[in-house]
Amino acid sequence: MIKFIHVTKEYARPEPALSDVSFHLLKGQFSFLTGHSGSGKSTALRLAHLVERPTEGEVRACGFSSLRTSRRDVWKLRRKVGYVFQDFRLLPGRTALENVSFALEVIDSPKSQILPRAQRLLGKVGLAPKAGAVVDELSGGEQQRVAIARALATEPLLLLADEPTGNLDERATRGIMELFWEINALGMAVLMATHDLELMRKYPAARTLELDQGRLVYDSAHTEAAADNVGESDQTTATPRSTPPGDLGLAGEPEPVQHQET
Amino acid sequence: MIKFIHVTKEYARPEPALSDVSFHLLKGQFSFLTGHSGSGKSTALRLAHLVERPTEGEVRACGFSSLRTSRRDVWKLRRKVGYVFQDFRLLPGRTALENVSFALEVIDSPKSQILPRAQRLLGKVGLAPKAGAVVDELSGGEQQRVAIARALATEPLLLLADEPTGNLDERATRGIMELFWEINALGMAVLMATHDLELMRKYPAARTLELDQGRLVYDSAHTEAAADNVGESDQTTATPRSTPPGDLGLAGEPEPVQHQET
Amino acid sequence: MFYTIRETLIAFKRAPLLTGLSAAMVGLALFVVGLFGLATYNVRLYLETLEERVEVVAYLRDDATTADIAIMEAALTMLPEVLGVDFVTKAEALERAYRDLPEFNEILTDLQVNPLPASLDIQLRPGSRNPITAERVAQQAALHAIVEEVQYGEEWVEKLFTLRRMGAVTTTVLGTAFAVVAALIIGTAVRIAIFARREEIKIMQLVGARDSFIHRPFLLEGAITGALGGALAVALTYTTFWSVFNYLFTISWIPWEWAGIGVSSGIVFGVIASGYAVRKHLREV
Amino acid sequence: MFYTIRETLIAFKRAPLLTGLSAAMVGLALFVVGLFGLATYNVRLYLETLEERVEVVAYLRDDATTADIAIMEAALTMLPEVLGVDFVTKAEALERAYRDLPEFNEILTDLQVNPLPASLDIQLRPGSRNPITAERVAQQAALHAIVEEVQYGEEWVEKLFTLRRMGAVTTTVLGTAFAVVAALIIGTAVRIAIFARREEIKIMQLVGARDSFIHRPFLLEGAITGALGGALAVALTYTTFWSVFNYLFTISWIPWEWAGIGVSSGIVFGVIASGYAVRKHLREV
Ligand SMILES: Nc1ncnc2c1ncn2[C@@H]1O[C@H](COP(=O)(O)OP(=O)(O)OP(=O)(O)O)[C@@H](O)[C@H]1O
Ligand SMILES: Nc1ncnc2c1ncn2[C@@H]1O[C@H](COP(=O)(O)OP(=O)(O)OP(=O)(O)O)[C@@H](O)[C@H]1O
Ligand SMILES: [Mg+2]
Ligand SMILES: [Mg+2]
Repeated sequence: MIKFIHVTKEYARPEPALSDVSFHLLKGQFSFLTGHSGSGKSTALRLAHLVERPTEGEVRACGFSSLRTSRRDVWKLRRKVGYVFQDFRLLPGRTALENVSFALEVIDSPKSQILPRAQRLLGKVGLAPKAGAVVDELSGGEQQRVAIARALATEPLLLLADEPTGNLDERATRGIMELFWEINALGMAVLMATHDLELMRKYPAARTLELDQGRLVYDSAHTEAAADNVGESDQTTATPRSTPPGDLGLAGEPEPVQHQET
Repeated sequence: MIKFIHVTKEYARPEPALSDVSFHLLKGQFSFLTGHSGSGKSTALRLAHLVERPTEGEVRACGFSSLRTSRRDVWKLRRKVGYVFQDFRLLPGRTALENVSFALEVIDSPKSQILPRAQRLLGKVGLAPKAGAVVDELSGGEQQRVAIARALATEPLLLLADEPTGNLDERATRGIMELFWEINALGMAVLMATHDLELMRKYPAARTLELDQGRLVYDSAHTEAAADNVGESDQTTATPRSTPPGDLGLAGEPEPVQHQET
Repeated sequence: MFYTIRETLIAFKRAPLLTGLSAAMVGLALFVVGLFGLATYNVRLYLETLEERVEVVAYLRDDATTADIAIMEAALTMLPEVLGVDFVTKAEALERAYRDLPEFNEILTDLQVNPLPASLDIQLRPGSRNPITAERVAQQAALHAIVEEVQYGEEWVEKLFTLRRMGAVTTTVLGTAFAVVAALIIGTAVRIAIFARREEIKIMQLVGARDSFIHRPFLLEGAITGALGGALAVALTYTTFWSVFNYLFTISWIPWEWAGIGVSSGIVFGVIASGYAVRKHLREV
Repeated sequence: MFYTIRETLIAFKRAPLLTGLSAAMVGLALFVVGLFGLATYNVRLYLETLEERVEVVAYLRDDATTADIAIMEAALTMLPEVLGVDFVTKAEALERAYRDLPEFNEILTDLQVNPLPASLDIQLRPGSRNPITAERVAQQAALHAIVEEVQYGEEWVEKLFTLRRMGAVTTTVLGTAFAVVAALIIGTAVRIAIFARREEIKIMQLVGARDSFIHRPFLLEGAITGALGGALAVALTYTTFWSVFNYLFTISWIPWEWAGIGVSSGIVFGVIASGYAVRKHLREV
């Protein structure tokens, strides 16, 4: 689903945001991405979405490689990926329902299904009564849940979630996590950046990747491997130690790198 | 410091965001404001900042009353209050240092002190190395800490913090909370909206206010009083049951409502 | 299509100020062109009335017979460049001289016989009022035996012709300049408006919208802005025309096709400017 | 003050596109006024050369002595409306008639004596070339005994005067319209630019900035935008002037004070528009 091959990302600043990160997230796998503030979690997610390109190395996501996919084609990748942005990025001035259905329109969903599906997803994140409210007027947590509903509405193959529970209370967090697990069980891979250690402890079955100052210092899929030789070969990264729960038979199969459609 | 007197706030929607909320936050007191997503925490903070006005009732903050302070005078209140916004609200396109020093310039701080003080505060929130980075390029947690530094830089009498640790990892959260306690010990009142129950458990000495669907359902300052007769008289609200820790001798004294300067 | 229209309406509803200001800007820019068109059109009409005075005069010998004159008049009338021919008798010529040349009154009164010749005054057709055609007609007239002399005010015709050419050049230069400026203003207005919405464009891209999908509502918005601006420009120009006509002096309204062209170009520029501006923002993400 | 300048520079640095576009828009709007000014100024100059031809002619009796004529010339020269007086002898008058009125050549040649009178041609000062003054001077001249008759081409003077008045009205109307349009465009451009920065204004208010504190950088920004736009307009107008002058025909450059006024008004409008726009956004929070 996602494969980072010796990825380094440098912004204008001297210290790279990511240095030599390699990992392989398998189809249908659920993985947390953790690390201190500024350790490069969001950068990794953005790279997987091809919003940014790596300075060195290669990122592959859903069969699209950062080296071969042109800017004009990234929309094909994005249709397969749901992204919960850390800062939500909702379309201002539109209602929650419009925001979710917009994501469905963009990917040319059949018209008759758009509204019911958007409604259903808002219901799942507990926002059915707020569907008609303009997002600018929603509370922080409500906005975050709209962002989650939007990301899930398109039934993506992969969910990139950047601290999707940062503005949610415990009860809402539990609801969202259950929703993620549920959809993950149906085959959607999840890479979720979070700083909530307690949350991760509650889901020990998920894989955990830990970044520290841009380096991958821990990968629960190689508990015995030393942090610094992580990702030396595809083989090591492709073998998950912990598989997500649920009926995900396909989780163990390494995904062949598909070539980008043109 | 802050006094809510039977405050109701209705937006365009039928259900009010706050209904009949009364409480009194004393000078130098530290209080958590908790509640589920959408329960009205941010609304309460905005009312205390006079960004919004109550539909019914009165809000007093730092001697300014929502009934008597005109729009042209609110800046006087805002200079005494630090506000960590849930969505940060940093000035885009400027560096972290510029954002913090801007807040100091606004309140006419002596020019020579502005930069050193801004630097020092960025250091306190662990962002000294990022002082020169444009805020749009900072990570979520880094932006949040810039917002915190900005709110504290002006040495406010009152800090309104809206989920100030939502984007921070445990270590950073601990650092920020210690900073808040420290400054609170010097006399700054704090009203901090948060959904992090564990965090509140770590600071049992702080007062806790809990909102549920716009109603104040719990106030640790009246553990025995029923939630629905909270704030019936000034007397009840003015007597804190739990005082913040530290050397805050003045915490118990009820604050006289000062009249707004003209 | 439905999506495009709905998105465009949403944009209008969301930021009516932005849309209104852009349309106003487009309208004002086109108003400049409209005002200029109004002025140009009226100057052109005025020049045409001046041109009507361009004529070739064939002075006739005193011994010309009525029959000769009639034959010559008929021959001249048949020339394609000639609009009409007027016969002026000796008496009429004297009358005119009294009227037009008062300083000669005394001399004329002193004379026993009328020294002024009869003449045929030849008016030229609108397209033929230039030095070359006037000279050709003059030569044709001179061929007739009864003609004493032919004059066509070379100097005046030359001057008028120069004036017209200068006018045409000035109009073209100024008109082009104004049109280009209007186009630039429209483009800039639309670009600023889209700049104010760049965040939205970015979000659309992030949720997987194809570029063309993002484009379309903005293009339609540009077209509508252009159309509104064009309509506003026509309204403003008409108001100006009406005020001048009623309170200052008689002028003519420009042909409605010009107004149509103005509005259409507003639309075209709106679309082009939007397309360009959106493409620029799309490339940034 | 230091803060204001720095904030303004930051705004330019942050959104150079926005600032650049606004300045370009202001420049284009003022360019329209500049072009119009250039055209108006040159038309005015041309009309002035025509006006120089306005003169009063006093025809003298054939028995006037040189001394009488000298006295009359001196008396007329002293009138405040009179620019100069030219004496035209009978011979010179005849020469002129040959030249200017070819259709009379024959008659003139036939005459034994020169029938044309000598005259004093009186040129009027620039401000006095109107029907009323011309008539007054004519009456003054007629008082002299040696004068046979006075003429001053009433018709021509009247016509020119009407033309000038119409020109002045048209110029004023069009000029005002263009200036108003330019002002509106500037205002709109600045408002759109500030609309794009409304979030920033809100944040400033939230951290306790006084309204005047928020205002100042925007006002300065408006002034700079206006100044840049004004400079651009002058540059564009000058380029147009230069191109026309070199490739089409000789025209004159407008007085530099006009350019100065244009730039200043750009600045003033920039400041006013900014002030208004910011105030509007301030009120919203
Ligand atoms: N566009 C950018 N330009 C320059 N530097 C950037 C940019 N985006 C991120 N950075 C820097 O890269 C580092 C990693 O940022 P990133 O957003 O990936 O952190 P993060 O792990 O998501 O942190 P957080 O938990 O605070 O969101 C940070 O130091 C940040 O300042
Ligand atoms: N400007 C507004 N217009 C209309 N409704 C609003 C507005 N702001 C907030 N609301 C509504 O008022 C209620 C309370 O919102 P508020 O932001 O105070 O919640 P909160 O407790 O801060 O929630 P969270 O933890 O999610 O941030 C919500 O239902 C929200 O949708
Ligand atoms: Mg992040
Ligand atoms: Mg909130």
